[in-house]
Amino acid sequence: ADTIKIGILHSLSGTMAISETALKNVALMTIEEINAGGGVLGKKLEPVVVDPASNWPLFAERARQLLAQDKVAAVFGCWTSVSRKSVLPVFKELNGLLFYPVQYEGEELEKNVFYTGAAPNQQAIPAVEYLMSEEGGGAKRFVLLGTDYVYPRTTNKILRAFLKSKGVSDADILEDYTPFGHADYQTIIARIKHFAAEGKKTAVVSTINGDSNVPFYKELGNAGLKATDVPVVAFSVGEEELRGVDTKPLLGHLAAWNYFMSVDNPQNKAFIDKYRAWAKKNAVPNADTVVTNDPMEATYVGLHMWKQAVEKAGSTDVDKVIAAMGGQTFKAPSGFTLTMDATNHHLHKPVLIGEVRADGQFDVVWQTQQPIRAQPWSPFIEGNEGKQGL
Amino acid sequence: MLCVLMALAALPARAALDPALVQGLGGDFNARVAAIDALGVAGGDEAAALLDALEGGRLGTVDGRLVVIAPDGLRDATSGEALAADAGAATRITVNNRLRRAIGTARAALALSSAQPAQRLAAADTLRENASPALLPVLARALAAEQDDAVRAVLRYATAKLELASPDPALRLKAAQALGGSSDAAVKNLLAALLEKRGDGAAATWVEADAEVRAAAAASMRAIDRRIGLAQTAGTLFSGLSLGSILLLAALGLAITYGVMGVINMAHGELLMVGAYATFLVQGAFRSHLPEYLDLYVLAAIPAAFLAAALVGIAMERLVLRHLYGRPLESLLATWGLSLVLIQAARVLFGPQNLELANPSWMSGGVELAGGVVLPYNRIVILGFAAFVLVLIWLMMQKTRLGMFVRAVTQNRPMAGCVGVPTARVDTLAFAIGSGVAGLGGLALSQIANVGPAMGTGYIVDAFMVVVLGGVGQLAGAVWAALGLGIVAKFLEGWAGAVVAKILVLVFIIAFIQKRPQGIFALKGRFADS
Amino acid sequence: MLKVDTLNQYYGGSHILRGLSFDVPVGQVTTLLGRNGVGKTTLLKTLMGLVPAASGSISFDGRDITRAPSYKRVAAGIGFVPQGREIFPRLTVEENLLMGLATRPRGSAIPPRIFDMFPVLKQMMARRGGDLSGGQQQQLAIGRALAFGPKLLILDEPTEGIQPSIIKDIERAIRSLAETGEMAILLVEQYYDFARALADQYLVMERGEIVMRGAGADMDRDGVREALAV
Amino acid sequence: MRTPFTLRLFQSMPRGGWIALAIFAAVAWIGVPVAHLALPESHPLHVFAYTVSLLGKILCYMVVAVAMDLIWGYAGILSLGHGLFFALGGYAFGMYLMRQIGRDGSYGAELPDFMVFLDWKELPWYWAGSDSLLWALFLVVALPGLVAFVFGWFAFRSRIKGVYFSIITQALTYAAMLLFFRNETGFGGNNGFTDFKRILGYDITSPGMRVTLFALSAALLIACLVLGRYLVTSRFGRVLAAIRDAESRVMFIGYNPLHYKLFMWTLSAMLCGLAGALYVPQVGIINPSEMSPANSIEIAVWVAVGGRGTLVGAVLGAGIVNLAKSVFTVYLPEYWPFVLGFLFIVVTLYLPDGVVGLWRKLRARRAAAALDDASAAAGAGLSAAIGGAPAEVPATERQAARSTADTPIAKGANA
Amino acid sequence: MIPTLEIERERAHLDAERENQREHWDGSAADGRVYRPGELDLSHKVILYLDDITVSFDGFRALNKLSLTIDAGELRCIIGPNGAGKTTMMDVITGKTRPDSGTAFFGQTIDLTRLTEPEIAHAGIGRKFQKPTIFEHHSAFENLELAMKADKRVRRTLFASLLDDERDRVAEVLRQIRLDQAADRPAGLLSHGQKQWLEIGMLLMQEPRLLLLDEPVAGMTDDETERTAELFTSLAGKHSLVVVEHDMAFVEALGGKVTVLCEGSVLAEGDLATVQADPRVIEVYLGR
Ligand SMILES: Nc1ncnc2c1ncn2[C@@H]1O[C@H](COP(=O)(O)OP(=O)(O)OP(=O)(O)O)[C@@H](O)[C@H]1O
Ligand SMILES: Nc1ncnc2c1ncn2[C@@H]1O[C@H](COP(=O)(O)OP(=O)(O)OP(=O)(O)O)[C@@H](O)[C@H]1O
Ligand SMILES: NC(N)=O
Ligand SMILES: [Mg+2]
Ligand SMILES: [Mg+2]
Repeated sequence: ADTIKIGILHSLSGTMAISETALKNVALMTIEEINAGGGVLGKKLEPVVVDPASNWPLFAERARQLLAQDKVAAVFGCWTSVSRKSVLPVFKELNGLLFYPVQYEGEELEKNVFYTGAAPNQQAIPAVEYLMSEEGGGAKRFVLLGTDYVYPRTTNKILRAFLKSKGVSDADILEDYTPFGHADYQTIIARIKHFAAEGKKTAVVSTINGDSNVPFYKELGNAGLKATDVPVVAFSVGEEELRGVDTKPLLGHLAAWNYFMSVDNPQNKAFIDKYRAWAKKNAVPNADTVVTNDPMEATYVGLHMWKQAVEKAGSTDVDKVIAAMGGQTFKAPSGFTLTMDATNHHLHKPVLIGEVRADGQFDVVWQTQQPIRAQPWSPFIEGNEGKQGL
Repeated sequence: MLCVLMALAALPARAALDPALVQGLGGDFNARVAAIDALGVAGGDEAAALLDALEGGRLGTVDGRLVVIAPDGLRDATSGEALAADAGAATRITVNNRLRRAIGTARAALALSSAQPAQRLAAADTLRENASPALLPVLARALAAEQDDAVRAVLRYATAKLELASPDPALRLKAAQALGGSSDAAVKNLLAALLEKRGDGAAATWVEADAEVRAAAAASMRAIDRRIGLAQTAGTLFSGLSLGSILLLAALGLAITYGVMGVINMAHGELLMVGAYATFLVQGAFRSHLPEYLDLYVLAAIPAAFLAAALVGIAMERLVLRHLYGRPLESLLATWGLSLVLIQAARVLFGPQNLELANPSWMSGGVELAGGVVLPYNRIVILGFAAFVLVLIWLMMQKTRLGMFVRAVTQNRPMAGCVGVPTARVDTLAFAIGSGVAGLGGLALSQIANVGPAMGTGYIVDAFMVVVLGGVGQLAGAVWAALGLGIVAKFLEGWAGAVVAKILVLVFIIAFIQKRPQGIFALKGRFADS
Repeated sequence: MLKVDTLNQYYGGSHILRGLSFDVPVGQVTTLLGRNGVGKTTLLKTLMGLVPAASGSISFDGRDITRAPSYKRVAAGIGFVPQGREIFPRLTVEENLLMGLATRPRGSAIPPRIFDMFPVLKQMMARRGGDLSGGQQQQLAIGRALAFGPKLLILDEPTEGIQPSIIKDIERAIRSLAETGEMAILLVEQYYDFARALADQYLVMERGEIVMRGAGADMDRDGVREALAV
Repeated sequence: MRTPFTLRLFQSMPRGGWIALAIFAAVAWIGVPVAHLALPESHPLHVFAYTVSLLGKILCYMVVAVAMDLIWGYAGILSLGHGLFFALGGYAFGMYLMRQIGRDGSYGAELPDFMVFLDWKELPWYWAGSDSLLWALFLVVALPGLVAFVFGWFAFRSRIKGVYFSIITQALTYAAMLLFFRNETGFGGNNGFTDFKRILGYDITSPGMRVTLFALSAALLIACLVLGRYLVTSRFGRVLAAIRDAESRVMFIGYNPLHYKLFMWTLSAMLCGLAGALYVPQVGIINPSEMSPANSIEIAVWVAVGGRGTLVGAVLGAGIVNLAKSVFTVYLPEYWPFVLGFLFIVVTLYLPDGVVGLWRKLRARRAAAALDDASAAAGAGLSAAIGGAPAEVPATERQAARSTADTPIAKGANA
Repeated sequence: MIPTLEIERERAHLDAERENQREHWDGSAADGRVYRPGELDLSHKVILYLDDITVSFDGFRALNKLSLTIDAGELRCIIGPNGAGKTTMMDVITGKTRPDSGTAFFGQTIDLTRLTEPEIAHAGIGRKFQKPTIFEHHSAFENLELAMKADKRVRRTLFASLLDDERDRVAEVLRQIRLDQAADRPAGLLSHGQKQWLEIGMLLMQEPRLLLLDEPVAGMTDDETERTAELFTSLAGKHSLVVVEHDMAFVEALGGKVTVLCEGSVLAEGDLATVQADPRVIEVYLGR
């Protein structure tokens, strides 16, 4: 064939469309960019977009179809962990290649997957360390608040162990969960207030996912919990999510990511401009206000690294590409040069902590000097001792 | 450092700022905090201006020199002299929460000398929460000069909190007694700390040596506890009512289209969405054309949301549902299809992301009860709005002929025609009203929760539960069901957490229907069971 | 007043009404008799527009109403008492009667003569229609049709389930309504004595056709009773 | 003289039905396996693994639809919680599949990965026996059956009907979903069960296993159809339909509706459980979203599309909707909800009795055209009416005839 | 205020009385009788006892201390003004409505107030409703088949098949009710009168000991009314019948004892001529 097919497996309908549609867009944009630069191995990339519709079995079915029917060279896709878990066996069986661009709970390592999002130690732990630092407000008490599913539960388990290692007692940790789609945060906010009033400096670590964030932040604003009193750091709230929130009352609340749209450097500027232009050209709704965010950057980085690896391997053969992926570097929009770890298939990523600005963007208030290596097997979880790479 | 600050505090209020002090703002993190604190103690317009510049992100450094970044160039922060370097040369000083808090406190200290009592009150409130011991002299001075009773009361709490640590037992006693009037959990903790023992076993000594102070502290704690407990119960009740009012607004339109007309309207959630999107468009129109009246956009959105949803409802009714009366099964299928179409249409037209809808300023914030319990204005307004919509519908259904016609048509369509009711027109009108009411629900929801293409799917289950639990066709039932579920859910949530509470609420619904198989307001009578 | 011309009606494939033609003159009671299942109710439903006429025409007051929707026929002045009562079960008795005034302006009052005829309705004003006993419901259905003062009253077996004394009252009432000379009445009845007592004109239907017709006074002589027997 | 049972089973389906079933069985048991296993990939008739699992999945959905039609179409009970029974069957079998992973999981432990991760040291009691296929198969049927029986017993005894019943089934599945989302519940939380390796030691991804599962699904569907057909044509089926149309009348002639409903309800749940058990190994995942209320509503939608109360309609509906979904999410990824949405609307507007209704109508019309005089048309219309497809009857009259048979929700609405 | 008080006092009294009776029943060993459903015990030649039955709806008394007995094999007509409580009485007998107070016994031993509808039907009481209720989607044939006396438990109906004599029986009844031509039509499409007949047919298939017939000839021609009367009189003796009608000619043709209900209790009882002559009956019911 004179083209190389690339599968794009993001939900365009159902509950996850809200987050994943932008990833499909950025993947298409990156493919255009690569094609404009001459393609890969002299061939153009041809995107195959399908809609797994936020339905997990459908994810597996679509994955099988992409790999077995369309014979795509690689798949860029998934957001939720369960969607990834659902397609994994298919990728293993058919020896496919999946690039997963979203921060997740770790505890997984597969030869056929490259993880371009953050592992817990590249997001959650630095964020909490920051909150504990004097600069971050010196928090001594923590509310671990999340949506009731695996990613928040795991993250919080890791954080609890981490906090314990830092001498925070169980009495100073409040862990609370809400169901998917929970829309009424009155009780929880009251509880946080009460907890915070009981003593030392308190911070909230939020792993609330999806649609619940809007009601959560609205309630937070109206209940008068200010970031200066009880800061909230979130791991699933980025620029895209903040588009749906009136950010004025949220000034100063935090998010930890490996990229922010507000990062000021030439790569990022080019990235944003390219995306804006693409959105306009393709008549994306509200094209003039589109934003970029961390998983989008991860998708972008992933596609480029795959291209580099294919060129290094001289083939799209999965095993060869996997071998060539290790050690690939890419100057990412975050401003850092990211490296793909050969042994654990995760990117070395910088950690950035940002505070919400009135315009829905983040002010970076803290960042690591260097990209840090991922620990998909968290040392804070029993039984992971000695686990390293593949 | 404390001594330095004390010394500084003694300086006359209008003294020129010490450049060394100000330069600290350009230093490392601790130096910045110290400098801000000092500015607060020092007072004066210049200090205020500097704090403003810092918070506004207009302070930076050029080669270690502190500068103000103005639109027209850079100025030295202390001397005010213009600098040659251009604005890009300066490194902006980022302000984070910790600094912002310090700035807030410093500002409050400055505002204590404001001419406006309201500003002084706000300042005193901030200090009551955050004042550091360094500010005790500032507080004492302000208290001495203060004429306004409300401000004095707050200042006295603020001072008392600090005085609990005073070496003078008499002062501590007074403070402990004064704090009994507070309803602040933090104060309670301060008092509780006095009642603890230091050390082990027999060697243990009281943190507070004076027994009298301890007794006063214990009494004050009890008083605070009582007040907080009361406020919290009231707060939970309010959250229950508020949740109930939201459930009700989500369900009211359905109570007409389904409850009264019998259309199993799976697209009800999407009618809510239409109302919310209409609100969004109105907000946009205000932003671009009437920015000075932006706060009123919500009011303008009331007719807009109603009409938009009503029009969609009319289209649905005319094109699809009208062919399905008396075939409720089919209405389930068709409206399920309509719902898919409407969601995707919203996605294609507006994009898949959530839309931002801001509470107008008069709906932001809340009234604070004791103990940090806040009743947010948006929820209070929505509670009132729910009552308003409810009364409207009730009047429409019970007091107008249209209401009677609608009920008659659903009970016996052919016969309604045979007494002269233009059934087709009544259907359209009723469906339009039901849809419009759903639009109003969407408007209300947009002020609380997210607005996006799939927002409706989150409400459809709840809406049906409310309508059914109340007893189909029973408006009063829907009201009781919504408020009941809201309150039950909130009390359970306080006790068992949100997830378990939600499960328990569902189990409760199942159990409740066993007792009342036709809902709360079961229709009794011989026709009900045939 | 009402003129029916070669009316045909099918249910699916079965021919139920076969070219019916007749008049209902004003100021008279026209009774229609026939055994079970001959198509009487079907005819009345066709007259009311509940089932569309397959062919033929219906005109009322000189206007063609063959294709008019039910509510327009009512607005033109036709009142209907259906077989099986068909009251609105969840509306109160009062509301059921008010429904009878649907074509009248808002705020019209229920005429008191309804309560003179059926005092029980007055007692049970606030009770829901569906809770009434069978006979009470029948009375309500008649009251509802009379409420707006129709020019043509169509009744499908109105005496069904009603106690004898009230049947007598109804008989008197129908008589007096007809005698005012402003109203036409089309009455479907199985109860021969009642039909005969009221009929100015009679029609007998069999298998969708009118097989006998004549003046009410001649019913006995014509052997209508025997014709209805098997 | 009593007709023997086997003969009656045979008579319950018209000849055309048996022929169709036989063809279906031949294709599913011989055609597909041969085309998948024996023909090389390059062969035009080769059936790809993708197709086999896709069809296998749809067969499972069809079984669920038939189960739904039995309880909804014939007993008038609209369940909005059938997804729960399907998922319970899936989870019951999933437990076995998880145990079959053995030490091949990420943590190389005896326990399933998610338990290792939760620091559980041993299997919770309700996992006991889950390594035995027999026990798993027992649970697959017994678990949904038990839940349905207990729930149904209380609900039917309290005479909960119509929409009230529908809503509590929805509450039930919703509550179960939330419960299963919790990690502590012991079923893997949101991630559910995945990464299955084998059944009875055989590799789950092997072509042979794939074809076996497919053939089993086809067998289950055939069994369901025959059983369903028998049930609805038996006197039991007529009593059930009578309960649907006029429950109180049935009581006055001496049948106890509680027992009838409960039997059908429990049986329907068990069939769902079986379907779920075959579904899980074929799609490779089971997670709590299978219990989401929307999933259960969709099952009802399949049945409605195909034509309620016909069994065949349920099969067609499930097939059409799911195939359409599978096809259009590939070819029209951003617009498929429009296609599906309009499909539902068009079906309701123009095919009031679903796809099957259309077919019957066409057949009636063809019969009418064959005899070309008016009386023949009459005959056809009549036979259509008698055949239970009153499509030829004018709309208002049809409504009248249906009024007492209105769906439960309608009854709720009019009650 | 006062009336409600009175009602309440009365209700308390009734409750107490009922409690007393309960005690009495529970001491079943004392009089050697078993008050449980079982074989119909007609040892006293009485098939139905209603004693002191009161039913009220939101304070309105539809039945007011109604007492009535029906002998085995009797054909009893019940007449009375619209709203007198005739249908409500049948509701009580068949278990559809639970009385506020009073007792209802079927034979000597079966306490109807404690049984469910199917149990009552099973014990041998059949009913025809005032508004014909049949299974509209089933054919006339199937309607009769379902009503047929048989074991009506799930496990039997699952495997039941129609025996030849059962088929004959259905055919015979179809002829009797003149629906043999319409045997396969969905019953919902029958005319009103045909539905009435079908429901009577269902009752015949059920072969109950006691038939309750609520206005069976409403909507029938005079000729058919006569035939119905013949049918009922032929059934009497073997079965017991309670017929509610407003058609005096029909009541006369039946020829049984007549009970007049009014405002929830018995106003008069006797043969038709006596009752028709009773001025109170003329006043409230027959009219002049
Ligand atoms: N919807 C329908 N579809 C098909 N046939 C019908 C329908 N409704 C009635 N019929 C048939 O049409 C014939 C006429 O019915 P109709 O109700 O008009 O009779 P009727 O003269 O009013 O009888 P009755 O005196 O019993 O009320 C009957 O044979 C009946 O079975
Ligand atoms: N559920 C109820 N709620 C209120 N009133 C009721 C209810 N059921 C019956 N009634 C009233 O009880 C009285 C007795 O009704 P019932 O149907 O028993 O009368 P009936 O003797 O059968 O009359 P008919 O001869 O008209 O059929 C009527 O006045 C009726 O309105
Ligand atoms: N991996 C996540 N964010 O679910
Ligand atoms: Mg008739
Ligand atoms: Mg009666």
